[in-house]
Amino acid sequence: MNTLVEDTLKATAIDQPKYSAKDFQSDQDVRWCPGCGDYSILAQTQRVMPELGIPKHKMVFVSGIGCSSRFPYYMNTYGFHSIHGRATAIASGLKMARPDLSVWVVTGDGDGMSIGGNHFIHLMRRNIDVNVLLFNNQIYGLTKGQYSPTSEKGKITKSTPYGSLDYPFNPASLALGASATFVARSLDRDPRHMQTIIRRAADHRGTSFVEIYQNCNVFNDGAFYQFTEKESKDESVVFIEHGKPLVFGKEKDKGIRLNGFSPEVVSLKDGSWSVSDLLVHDEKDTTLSFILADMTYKPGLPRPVGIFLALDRPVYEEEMVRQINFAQEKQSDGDMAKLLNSGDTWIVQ
Amino acid sequence: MNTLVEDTLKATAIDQPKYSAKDFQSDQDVRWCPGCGDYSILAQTQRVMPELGIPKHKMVFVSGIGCSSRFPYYMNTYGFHSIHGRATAIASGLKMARPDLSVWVVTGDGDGMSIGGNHFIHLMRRNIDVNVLLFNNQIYGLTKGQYSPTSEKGKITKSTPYGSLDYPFNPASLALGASATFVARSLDRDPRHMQTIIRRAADHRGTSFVEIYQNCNVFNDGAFYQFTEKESKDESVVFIEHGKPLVFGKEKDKGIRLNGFSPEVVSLKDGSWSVSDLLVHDEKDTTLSFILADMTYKPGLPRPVGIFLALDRPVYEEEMVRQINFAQEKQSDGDMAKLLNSGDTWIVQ
Amino acid sequence: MSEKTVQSLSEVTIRFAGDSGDGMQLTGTQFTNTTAILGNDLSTLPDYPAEIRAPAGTLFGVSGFQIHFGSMEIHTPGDQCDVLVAMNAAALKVNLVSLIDGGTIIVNTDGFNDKNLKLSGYKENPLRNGSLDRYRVFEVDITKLTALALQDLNLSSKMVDRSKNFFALGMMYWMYNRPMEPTIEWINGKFVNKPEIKEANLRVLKAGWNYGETTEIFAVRYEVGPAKLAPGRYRNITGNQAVAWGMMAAAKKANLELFLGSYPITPASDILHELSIYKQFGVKTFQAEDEIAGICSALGASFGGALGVTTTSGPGVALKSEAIGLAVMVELPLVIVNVQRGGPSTGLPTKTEQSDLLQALYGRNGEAPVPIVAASTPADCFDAVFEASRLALKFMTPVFCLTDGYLGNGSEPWLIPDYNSLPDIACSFRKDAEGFFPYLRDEQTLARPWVIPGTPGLEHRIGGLEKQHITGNVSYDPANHELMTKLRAEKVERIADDIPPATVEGDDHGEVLVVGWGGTYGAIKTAVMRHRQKGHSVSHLHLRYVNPMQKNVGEILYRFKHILVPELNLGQLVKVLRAKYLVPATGLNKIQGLPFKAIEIEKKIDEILKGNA
Amino acid sequence: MSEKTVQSLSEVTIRFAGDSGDGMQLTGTQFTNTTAILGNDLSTLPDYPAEIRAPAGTLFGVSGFQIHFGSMEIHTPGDQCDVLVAMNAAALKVNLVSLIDGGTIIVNTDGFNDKNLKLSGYKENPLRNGSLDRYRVFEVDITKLTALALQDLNLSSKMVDRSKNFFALGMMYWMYNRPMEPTIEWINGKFVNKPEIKEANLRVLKAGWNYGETTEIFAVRYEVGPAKLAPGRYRNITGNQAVAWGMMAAAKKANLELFLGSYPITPASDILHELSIYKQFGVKTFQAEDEIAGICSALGASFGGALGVTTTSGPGVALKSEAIGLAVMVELPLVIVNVQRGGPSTGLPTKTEQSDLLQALYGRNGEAPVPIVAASTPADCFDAVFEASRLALKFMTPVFCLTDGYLGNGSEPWLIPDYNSLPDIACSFRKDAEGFFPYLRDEQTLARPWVIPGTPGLEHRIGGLEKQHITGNVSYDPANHELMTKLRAEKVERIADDIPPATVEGDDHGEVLVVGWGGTYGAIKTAVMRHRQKGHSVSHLHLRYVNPMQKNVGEILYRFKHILVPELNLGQLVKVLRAKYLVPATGLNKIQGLPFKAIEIEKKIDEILKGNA
Ligand SMILES: Cc1ncc(C[n+]2csc(CCOP(=O)(O)OP(=O)(O)O)c2C)c(N)n1
Ligand SMILES: Cc1ncc(C[n+]2csc(CCOP(=O)(O)OP(=O)(O)O)c2C)c(N)n1
Ligand code: SF4
Ligand code: SF4
Ligand SMILES: [Mg+2]
Ligand SMILES: [Mg+2]
Repeated sequence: MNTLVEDTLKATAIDQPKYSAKDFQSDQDVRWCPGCGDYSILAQTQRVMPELGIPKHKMVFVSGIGCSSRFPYYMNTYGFHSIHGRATAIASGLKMARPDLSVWVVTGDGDGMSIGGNHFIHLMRRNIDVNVLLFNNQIYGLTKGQYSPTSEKGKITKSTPYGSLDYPFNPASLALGASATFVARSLDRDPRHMQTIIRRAADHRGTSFVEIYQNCNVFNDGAFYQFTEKESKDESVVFIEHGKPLVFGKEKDKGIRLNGFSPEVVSLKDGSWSVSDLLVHDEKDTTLSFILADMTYKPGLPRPVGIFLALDRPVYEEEMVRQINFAQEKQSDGDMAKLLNSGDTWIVQ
Repeated sequence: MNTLVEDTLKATAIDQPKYSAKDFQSDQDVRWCPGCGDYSILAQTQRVMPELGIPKHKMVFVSGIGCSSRFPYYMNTYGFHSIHGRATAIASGLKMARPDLSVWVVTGDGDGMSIGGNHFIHLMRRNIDVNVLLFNNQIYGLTKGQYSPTSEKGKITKSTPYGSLDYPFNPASLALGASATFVARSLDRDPRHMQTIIRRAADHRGTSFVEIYQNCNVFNDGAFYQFTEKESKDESVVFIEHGKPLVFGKEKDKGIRLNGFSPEVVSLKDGSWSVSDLLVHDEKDTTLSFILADMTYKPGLPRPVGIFLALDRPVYEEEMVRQINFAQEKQSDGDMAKLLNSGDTWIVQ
Repeated sequence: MSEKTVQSLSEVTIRFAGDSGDGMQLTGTQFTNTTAILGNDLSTLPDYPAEIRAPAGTLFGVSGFQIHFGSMEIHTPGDQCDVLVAMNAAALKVNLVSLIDGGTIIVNTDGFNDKNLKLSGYKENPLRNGSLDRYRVFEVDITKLTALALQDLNLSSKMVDRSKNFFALGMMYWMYNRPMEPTIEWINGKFVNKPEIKEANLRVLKAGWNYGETTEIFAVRYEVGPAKLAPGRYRNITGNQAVAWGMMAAAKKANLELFLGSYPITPASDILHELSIYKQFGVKTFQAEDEIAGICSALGASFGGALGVTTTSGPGVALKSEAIGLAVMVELPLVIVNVQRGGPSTGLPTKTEQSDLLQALYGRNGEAPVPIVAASTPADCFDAVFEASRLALKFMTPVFCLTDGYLGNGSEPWLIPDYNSLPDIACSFRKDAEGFFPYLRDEQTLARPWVIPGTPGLEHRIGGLEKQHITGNVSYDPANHELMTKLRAEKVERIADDIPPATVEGDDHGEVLVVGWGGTYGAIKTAVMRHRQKGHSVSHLHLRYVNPMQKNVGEILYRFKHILVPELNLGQLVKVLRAKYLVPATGLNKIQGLPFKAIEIEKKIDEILKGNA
Repeated sequence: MSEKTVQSLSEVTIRFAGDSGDGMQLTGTQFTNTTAILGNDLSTLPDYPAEIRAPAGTLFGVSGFQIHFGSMEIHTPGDQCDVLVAMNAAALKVNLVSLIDGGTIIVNTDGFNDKNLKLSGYKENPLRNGSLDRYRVFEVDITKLTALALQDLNLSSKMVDRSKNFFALGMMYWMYNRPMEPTIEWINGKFVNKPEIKEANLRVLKAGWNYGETTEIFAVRYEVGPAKLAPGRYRNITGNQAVAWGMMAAAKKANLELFLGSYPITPASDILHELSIYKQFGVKTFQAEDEIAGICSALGASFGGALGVTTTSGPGVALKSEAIGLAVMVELPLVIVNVQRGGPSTGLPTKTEQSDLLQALYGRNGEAPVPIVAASTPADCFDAVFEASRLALKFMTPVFCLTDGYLGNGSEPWLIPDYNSLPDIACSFRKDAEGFFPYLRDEQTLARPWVIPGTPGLEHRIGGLEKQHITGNVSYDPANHELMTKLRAEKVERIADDIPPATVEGDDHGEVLVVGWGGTYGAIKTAVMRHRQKGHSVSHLHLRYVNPMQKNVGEILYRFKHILVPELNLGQLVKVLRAKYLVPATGLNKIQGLPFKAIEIEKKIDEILKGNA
């Protein structure tokens, strides 16, 4: 016997529609501050969704609490704006119950890394097929400007008038340390790159984690200007791509090589080093992913942006279904009446 | 004016006593199962404590809930057996309030990595000077045998009769991903090594994290036999030491070298490789620490045991005190009466 | 072989006690199953320490299992035991208080060596100093007899030692005239791959039986005839198992997938264990990283169209409370089972208590009403959780199902229900986009429609911010907030229209009404019955629903002169009754980690009847 | 310059309203501070949206600030406003309901262009269609006038736009005869490093004033004389600031370090912000990773000998509930401040409510009693949290201090207390090893000794498992558990011996007693006063303590015929009173995210007096 869910899905099935970005815009007014980086992420997401070949009624956006977590209201899909830090846990349950859905989590650096840190790391290791977009603005936006777990040390905010004391998380390293299978970073001000990454995240089987640098122009304006603005971007960012050497610089005249096991910047201009000396990225190499992610806060190194790791590993909910199928094959479908009467029973006349 | 704490400490100050291990044994009956690996950890801890030069009334052991978390009852120091997963948070507050104390956290793989995962990673990045001993038995002992976040995938337990589905955490990688400054691993069945590591943890300024493989002979007997028993230990474990090449094997005839950035086992016997080709450990290198920790679950590689990383970074509570001192120097001690009357005030006659 | 006298008993209570490692829980369970199959009514009380395996011979390491069975109706595991089987000195010391005067003690003499005596704090051997003179003591060197039975098998002494509980079991089977077959079958099945252990256990079991049969030590055997239970097929069931099965039955009946998001915690873990077995039923169990993830994953699953459930005990509920508030706001079905234990904080984790009632009612920020269904006996856990599921699905709301450690671990014979005649709780998902609004409520139940992601044209968003009536859009409008707050409260109140009225056991008016809820059922029933047998005007009202109250509860209360509310807490239901009905109800409170004894309630009723309360 | 009439008023209520980005909170705060310095009594109500900066011109982006001030005693921010300053059409639309009939509207005409009208849902321009005929409307093109004032400064249009609130402020200063100096000083200080902005704001402020002075548009100026307040030095203070200072004062008085472990949450975050400033006081503030770590770190600090405090709002309390239970068990001092907001779940995060009272009382597993102190006005938050700290230290217990969003953000003039005459709350740490036991209680208070790590010879261990009486060792003994449970309850009850009796405002007996708690104080007081002025038999009892109740509360209740309990929830205190005292108290409940208006309570009392309730 089918479950009610299966019956309902069958009864309401429609042909896959052709979408444009507009189809993914809900009827709700977008309420972010004018100029907020969230707008661009929303736009890119809405742009990528039509390409995924997934009907929008099969998509669910789950979020916690924060400016970023308002995201689901603006997507014309199913959505769940939940409580602070718990989107990953809710999405996990949803995906386990409904492996047929495309499940997305939108979270912030506070929501995902502070109060939600535990569910985050456990989701990573479990590899449930959920796509996590973390809008990292290095600040608590919604509560009006306290420092976050990704804020740089010494940050002066409402709650740290003398400067914050905590060394920040590097979300990519944290995810890798938690045995994530897909870890990437992108930028609110680089729509093309973001689209590529979101697409790759959607395609990845298992949990995909995408950190997106996002400008909060009200409480932390310019936090990423160095990496997003024309003047400085080329010299400050290295885009990592599978199978390609790590080259950067406006004139593509710099590269990253491994000195021992420490990455260092070398010039490709003065003749001592050439492209063939450079580190070549391999998305499937866990060790290399650590090395690249670890570049993040290292002085003198450009900020790595792109896909750190994209690894195949069994997907949690698929294995769950496999166990169920296995049990059902071996023991046939559960018969409740039989179970109730199984084992030691006796009859009173 | 001194605070009451300072007055009390001054009034009760005594000369530093000479201790033996016995002085650290409390009057409480130890209630672990006979044969439990916890006994050895307790004994080693009690053995190391006298050497630290810290009066025992200045020591506090804080724990969560679990078999391992009973530890504080057996230490004749101050102790706090708290609630599941929160020992790290309680210890953080205690250490911030009282930087003069030597604060230890004892936790389990469930307590520290499952419910307590978030406080764990945040403690790591903050670098509060707390020493964390995680008794990893890859099982929930106290609740009678469910799988834990460090249990190997496919584990059959009470809650996973068909085998667990989760890929396990590697605690060392998780800690490193969270920007820990001191990360180490030791074995319940190697008293000497454990003593060394505990000593080093105690000496480290900032958070030190020590994972100890611990046998739960009731619910997960033999989980680490390969790494602890005479027959297999030499071939299965590589002891990493600062400045030393990674050599292992009963006859010290094997080593670890880096092939590209992937560690591989090489033989030192057949002449193709010598000790000078091997990876040399550097406790101060964050990148290397990731590479070594990442060996943990890699098939074909020996299990790394020892200190992965020991890094100097500013200590949280010291910086906190520094900010206070700075403010007090600049503005003199807080005068409450003055504050109440500061700013915009007016007088009604 | 001597001829033994056979004496007939209508009821008897036996307590098995020994070290945590002595297998007393297993012995008790085997005795229980066999007794159940014989057709006795029964009730059990396992009682084990918080430590996994405390050092042998210590007081805190003692593990006990009490069974009360008879040819009459049995409602409690027995206030005191008639027979105490003590495997060592510590077991005797801890449990002697539970034995009736003149009761029987069977001791394993090997467990009374100097070390045992010292560890249990006896200055003298109680078997030797006359301190047990008022009991009938049978001394058996069980350890030695077990070893003898196994001597040719060449087993390790550890393994020999582990078999000795079967000797005790065999003796008790003989003494109470129970067949060994069910246990023999069980041993054969359990140790099918361990022939040595199988052989050892079988031998020792039979040796125990033969010891009773052969030796002169026991002069009398007892017979306890079957109880006059309602006809039908029975099984023995614990409360935790009944919860698991009740949920499975509810999900099946509703044609939904059952999704459990949980985190292990004593004494609730067994529900997780039980449910994880039934993969062939499509049950999905998820051991989450903590209680918060447990409930959140269940809520996510409910959003997806599963019957989402979460199981825990008090401290776990504390952690879940924020998410329960979210479930109230998003109005999705969710069942939260709390197997209550001794509090506050970690408290007495392996002991029973009823002190989480007010937490269930009020333990959330804001006005966040949640219906509460309480189970009253181990088997009743099946019906209670089934009913909780029914309400959750019909009213689109989180529902608490309260049980406790006593119910969860205790067991009783259960007249197996006919699965087909269980209530029909079919529900449906909204499919029609026409006129759809996420918070457009059913006129009768006030439930909002349940729409599963995957349904085209019904895309919508839910969340924890206040919603606009009907549309479900975020709304900060003052009047709307008041309306929605009242609608959520009203929805829960309307459940009262959907449940049967409360029924009084005994007269519907009179002197004393004893009002209870949850696991105190058996003790209250027994106490009230005893008074009624004496002709006293005492009745019993047991509340299956604590929120909302059944419609006629007020009426009932007003018809009695005295209202007594026995609870295993400092008085929680009594507060609710007083506040709601302004009746001068008084409490009888016990907070010792133990269930009520019927006699305790009986005495209190006595006092009230005599005007001394 | 025309001569203007000056009219004298005893009280007036002004509401500033505009876009979230329009700086209305700042305008309101400046007007408030100046008004306070002038010696008026006052009360304020900031009212801002949950969005940070919603798109300009939308209804949900409107931010308001109401101030009620006068030469008489002021207890509420005003039921309705006399004057509405509306910076755009949306602000008018949202706030018009708050304006009294015949009230004054000052509009920025530039905020009524087509886009504004559309965004705010006006079909026609309300300034043009006669719909405001019953009000006095003053149209001022504030935007243009601001731009004109700044035209030679070459500022960006964004910066010009940001200054226009100072124009409105200047106008209102002129109209209500307030000096500009305090604001000028504030601007000079605030923008000392931004000379351009400084200059702009100063100019625009003065331009606003001059506009009032010069143009013919305003014919009347108002004078509101100083209030007859008790003599002394005053300052204006918000509830959140008062909480922060109250904690600092308590720690200082007790000679302890203050340690705050907290996690940001609206509307409590400002306490964290305020406390993080005072490093020179040795205050340690820790922004934890979540609420659980917030409270746990505070408890750890308490164990170390600090005054550990944690601040949050309802959802945060839900997360802290397990740790509060631990604090109950380990009996360490801890103050938990809940600045309540609209619930359930995320609810209405920026709005006020009183719906967490039962959560504070019962929101934990097990019997876990926690004293509750409630603040009744913004300035009273200082005394309330000081008292909560005193009790925590004296009775070695966690204590709740309940405030709410209205109190936390609202402000009032505060007669600055003499720090030296604040109650002496000195405490001491046990130093003496002789006869020391961790749970040996003080005979009077039942508090256990506080021993700080670092004290030689007093090493001991505490924890969440049940403890043995006196020794504090882990104990599973049934009788001990009951004893300890009762001792913990008794300890909290004994607080009643340590606090002053409740006092009634008005006669101590009569027809109607209005019982309140928390931030409803001003509204109830005003309503009761109005009735008393009419000679009605109405009194007011406001509970500073909800747990335990003051000893004479029962007596007081019994002396009145009707008991009315107004609460911003569905009836929580009323449940407690009914259960405890069996009095037929009834509730007046409002749950709109807004404080009571005095008139609402006044009317309800009317109904009761007329027998229609
Ligand atoms: C349990 C709980 N604690 C605290 C809050 C308050 N809160 C809401 S969002 C937030 C942080 C938001 O930061 P982030 O996740 O970085 O999102 P952003 O607003 O920056 O996008 C906090 C502390 C809450 N809503 N619930
Ligand atoms: C809030 C809460 N949830 C669950 C539990 C039950 N519980 C106690 S210890 C434990 C896990 C113990 O595992 P671990 O930390 O590995 O310790 P071990 O016993 O293996 O040493 C659990 C689930 C609890 N006490 N409190
Ligand atoms: S506060 Fe910052 S993050 Fe939030 S909406 Fe505004 S700009 Fe964006
Ligand atoms: S259950 Fe395992 S971990 Fe716990 S005390 Fe026993 S052997 Fe040790
Ligand atoms: Mg953020
Ligand atoms: Mg463990």
